[in-house]
Amino acid sequence: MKVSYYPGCTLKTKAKELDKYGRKSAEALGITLEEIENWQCCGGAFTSASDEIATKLSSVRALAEARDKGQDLVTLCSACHNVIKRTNAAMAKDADFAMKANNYMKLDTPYNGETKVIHYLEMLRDTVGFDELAKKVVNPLKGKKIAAYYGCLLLRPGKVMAMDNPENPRIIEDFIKAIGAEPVIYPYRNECCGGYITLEDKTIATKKSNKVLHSAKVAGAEMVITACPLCLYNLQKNGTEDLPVVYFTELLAEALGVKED
Amino acid sequence: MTELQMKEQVLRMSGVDPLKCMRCGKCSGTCPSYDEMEYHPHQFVYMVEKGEISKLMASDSIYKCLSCMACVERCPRGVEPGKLVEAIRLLAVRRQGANHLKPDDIPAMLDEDLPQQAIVTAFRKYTK
Amino acid sequence: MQKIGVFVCWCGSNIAATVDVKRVAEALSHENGVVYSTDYQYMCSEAGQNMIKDAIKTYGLTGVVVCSCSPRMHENTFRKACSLAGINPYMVEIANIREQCSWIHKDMVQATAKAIILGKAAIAKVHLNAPLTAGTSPVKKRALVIGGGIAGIQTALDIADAGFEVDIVEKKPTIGGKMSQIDKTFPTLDCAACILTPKMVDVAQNELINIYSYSEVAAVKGFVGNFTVTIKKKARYVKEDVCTGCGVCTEKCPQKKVPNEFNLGMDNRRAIYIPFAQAVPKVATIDPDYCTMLKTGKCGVCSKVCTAKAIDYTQQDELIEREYGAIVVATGFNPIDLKDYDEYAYSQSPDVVTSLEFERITNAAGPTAGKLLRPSDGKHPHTIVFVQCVGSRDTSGCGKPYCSKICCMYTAKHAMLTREKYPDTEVYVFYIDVRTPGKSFDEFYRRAVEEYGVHYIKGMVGKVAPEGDKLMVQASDLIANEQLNIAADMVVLAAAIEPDKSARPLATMLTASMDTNDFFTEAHPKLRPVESPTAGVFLSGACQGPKDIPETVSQASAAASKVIGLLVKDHLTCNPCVAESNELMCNGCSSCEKVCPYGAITYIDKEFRMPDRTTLVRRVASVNPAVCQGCGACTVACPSGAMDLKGFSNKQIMAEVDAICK
Amino acid sequence: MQVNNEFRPTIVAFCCNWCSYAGADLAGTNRATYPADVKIIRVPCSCRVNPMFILRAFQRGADGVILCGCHPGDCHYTSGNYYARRRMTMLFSMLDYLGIERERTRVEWVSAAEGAKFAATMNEFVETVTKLGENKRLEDLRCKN
Repeated sequence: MKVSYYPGCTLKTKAKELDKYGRKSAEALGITLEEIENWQCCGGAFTSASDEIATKLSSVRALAEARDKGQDLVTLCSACHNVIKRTNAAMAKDADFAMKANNYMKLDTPYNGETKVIHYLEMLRDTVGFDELAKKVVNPLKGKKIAAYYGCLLLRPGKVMAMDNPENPRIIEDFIKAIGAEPVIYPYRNECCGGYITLEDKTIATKKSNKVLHSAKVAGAEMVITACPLCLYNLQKNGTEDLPVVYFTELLAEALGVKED
Repeated sequence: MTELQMKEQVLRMSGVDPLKCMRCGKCSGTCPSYDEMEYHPHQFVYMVEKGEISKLMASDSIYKCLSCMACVERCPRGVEPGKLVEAIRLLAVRRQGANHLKPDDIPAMLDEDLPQQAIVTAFRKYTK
Repeated sequence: MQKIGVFVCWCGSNIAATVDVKRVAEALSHENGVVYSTDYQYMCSEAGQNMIKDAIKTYGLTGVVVCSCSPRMHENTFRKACSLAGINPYMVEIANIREQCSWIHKDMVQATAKAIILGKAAIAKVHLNAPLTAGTSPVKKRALVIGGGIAGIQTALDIADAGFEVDIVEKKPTIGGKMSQIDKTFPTLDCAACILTPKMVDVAQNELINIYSYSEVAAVKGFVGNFTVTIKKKARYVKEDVCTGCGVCTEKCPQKKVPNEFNLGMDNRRAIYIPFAQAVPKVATIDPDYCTMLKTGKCGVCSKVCTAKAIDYTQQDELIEREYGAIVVATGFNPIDLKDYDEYAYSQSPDVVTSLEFERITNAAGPTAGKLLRPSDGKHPHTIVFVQCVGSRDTSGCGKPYCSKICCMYTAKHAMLTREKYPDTEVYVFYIDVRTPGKSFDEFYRRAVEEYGVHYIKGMVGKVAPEGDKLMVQASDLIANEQLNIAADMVVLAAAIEPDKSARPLATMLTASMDTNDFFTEAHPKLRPVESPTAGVFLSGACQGPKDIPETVSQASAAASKVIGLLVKDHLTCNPCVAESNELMCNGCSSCEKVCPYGAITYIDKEFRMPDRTTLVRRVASVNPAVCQGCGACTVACPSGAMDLKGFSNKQIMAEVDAICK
Repeated sequence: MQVNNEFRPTIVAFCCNWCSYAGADLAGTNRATYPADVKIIRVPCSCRVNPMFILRAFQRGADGVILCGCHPGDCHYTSGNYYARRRMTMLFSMLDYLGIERERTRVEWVSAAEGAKFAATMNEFVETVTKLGENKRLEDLRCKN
């Protein structure tokens, strides 16, 4: 099975592991990630203002390419996922925005939100299935207590992202179970780590990160996993709690036995 | 622009209707950046309704919002205060020379692990 | 040729402000057959009605057109006035120039033009109206009450008091409803059980009241005065008439791990159970989902210990058919599921409870025997945070757009009782508004603040984070303009209330209408608040909208009085606008019979005299006017055009179409 | 000055007494506006509407006809709206065959609680029919005065 894949800028540089292990695992699961040709950076943040058109065109281009290939578009980075899924929803539902964007793009076939955007985790849940995934695990991470960190980008706004219950998600917890480990539920798993403000004010970023890490630690976590490079950076660099943070794909690759070549 | 024109602009850009607010304060109850802000999410809604846009534009609060959308997600009336903050911030940085982040300042902020995401996001949020 | 009078109402300024009533009256005076046309400020007033009556006499009118508000409002008023003046009430037509004209249009020219057309259509129809006489149908003198909570109990008692038979259908094994789970009642703080259980006993002892517990309504047929209802009596595997309610079986049953729904799952019961000590009927019930005997065929302990020999594992569901003259819906409410509100950590911590759960925790018969203890560790909580409006007044799609009405008061009650019994406990209540519009309600709430020192904070909780044995509550205090962080031991959520899930299918069976929130709609929001628009169906309690106990009881009694008013009648006047078959045109094809939802059409063999003086027996349709409800489905199905509907005949509707399209 | 000779359509709305007529009343009570081109005919149930009525309306110069009834499952007479739905499906396909634009006819379910929906539906329907212009194909010119 082939899907279109949008890695995003960070996965090509500072978050190579997120990308590398994601690709390896997908292959092991029988899915080929076909990188969108000449993709451009999504900009990292979706601007909700209705008169912001140009900043969303790179996402539209990627979406249209996937549509032309007749494939779903898979993303891995939480930020890219948020931007592309929300842009897609705007193209489908906001006729005015879609018209303006199409006027800029001059595509052969105008794009109106036809592509299905899915996060890698959704692909694991809906395409592969967590039960199937569990069967393919060769190194179950037995006894490891892992805290899922959703952050704010993966789930909100809930009506657009529609990935899981935004207040009581379970997709990463189910993933953790599938790779043989034990999920730790803690209240701050869907609260913001303050990553966006790291350039503006490090002290806020530190405060917010520590709140998340502390919450996970009190709940008994030995490790935090995330899909967001900025969360990972912020929790590790600005957070002062001693708790490792890794990409979920790294654990996936480990469990599937494809981590080392 | 007059205050009224700015209010209309903000409402148009954000698509928010502040009249839907029932003043429950859940946005400010849930805001992770509350203590950093001079004006809090519920005040944004009320002040936009009253047309006090320039006060909000001048405040540092618009840069303290984490854009985490907690207030948008949890508002029982679907008011979406976060979108107001964003619209007002855009209004502020779109003025000539009002970029909140200057490219020249970037090198000093970098460290070896800082993901690109942080920089592009900051540019998108703080500059025009 | 009809002699028609036209009466244009101003409705004060409601119509006159947007419709030029003088011009309408003038324009319609030129219509064919109109002999009198006038306008007046309030046609529905006594003076207005007299004007119509006088005109009927003076001008010898045979038909009347009133251009006024919706016929749903005053059609009956004007029909009555006309019949008093000596013309058949069905010679009156209403042109709706208020709800469907003056109130929706702003331009006077357009609104006036439309009003004239609507008037012309009504005149065209009246030309073809014929005098109609209503038939009668008998009334079955028994009432059905669906739901055995305080609403159903009160309605049943009142109806029985007037000497009529009443059946109560309750889906749970006992009557009592939500009130039986409540500890104290506001604003008097008397104990709910002390005032409810005597009423339950009254119901049990009243010879006119028959309780079908553990039963559901399966089907409803018929119409006002003549309903036939199928009741499904679910198998409880215990012979109701034999069981003495001694309770030995409920102590000996080895299956101990069944969540006890009466205590909202906070403790366990056995597979055979009596929900609570004062249950009515006091009869055990076996839960087939948990009973080992029913599931595997091995056990039979309850049967062995039952000295009355009441256990019957072979019992089957039973269908009972009963006839009723009136039906009262009293299906009540439930708190909403809080799955979309997990920012309050309801699924994450047992110490975050709903108000109804808190009620059980403070109830002497509850899981903690009335001691205020935390579900997680059984310790006494020292800080409790109450959150109001959880899911109420919520238009985001997760909750309910309406105010649940009872939460402000029960939260004040909980807060007050907590402070009274445990003065060492700090109590915070987060509110959006405190709504206390009831007798002695505001005084009650103020007492909680002024005498008991409950901290009322204007603001909302944004996040509850369980941390260790504390619940970290992050909230806004809008008056201090601060964000608060409170380390609480318990959080109580005032969950919105919603109609019971059984209400929607029941409404379909009863053809009673519901609003978008699944509350039953009343026939008129102000003037007929306890009747459903479907004749013979009445509403009692929270199935019609959120209500507290005093309001529920008043509505229950009001519904009962309406039922009594119906049941004392021996006969009811039927709707005369029923289908009618022209026997000469009918070819006996049965098309109409097949579409009739009421079975009002039968076929008879009838003798016809032919032109050549021979006779011919033909099969023709015959409508039973007492059963026909006048929907008109048959009139369209009829291929020969024999079937028509009185009051809405083909010709009449065509005439209206013509008048509008001209 | 507004020129007064712009095309205004004639629209007939058949509304069942129990849901849609009450919904139209509620639209009035809530002052939800819609164009005066819409004229309502009250029928006991949507199933009372004979396809002949609709043809008659077109013949007499109506530009659009809309039939409103209770939501499926909520019919006051249990099943009348289902009959209406089937009959109209048949009629509409015949109108289609005759070359009458599909948008000139519509079936809508409006409950007694949906005043806003009633007004919105009428606004939208009037706009659609106005765009289509006058109904010339079925109009019987002999019926014109």
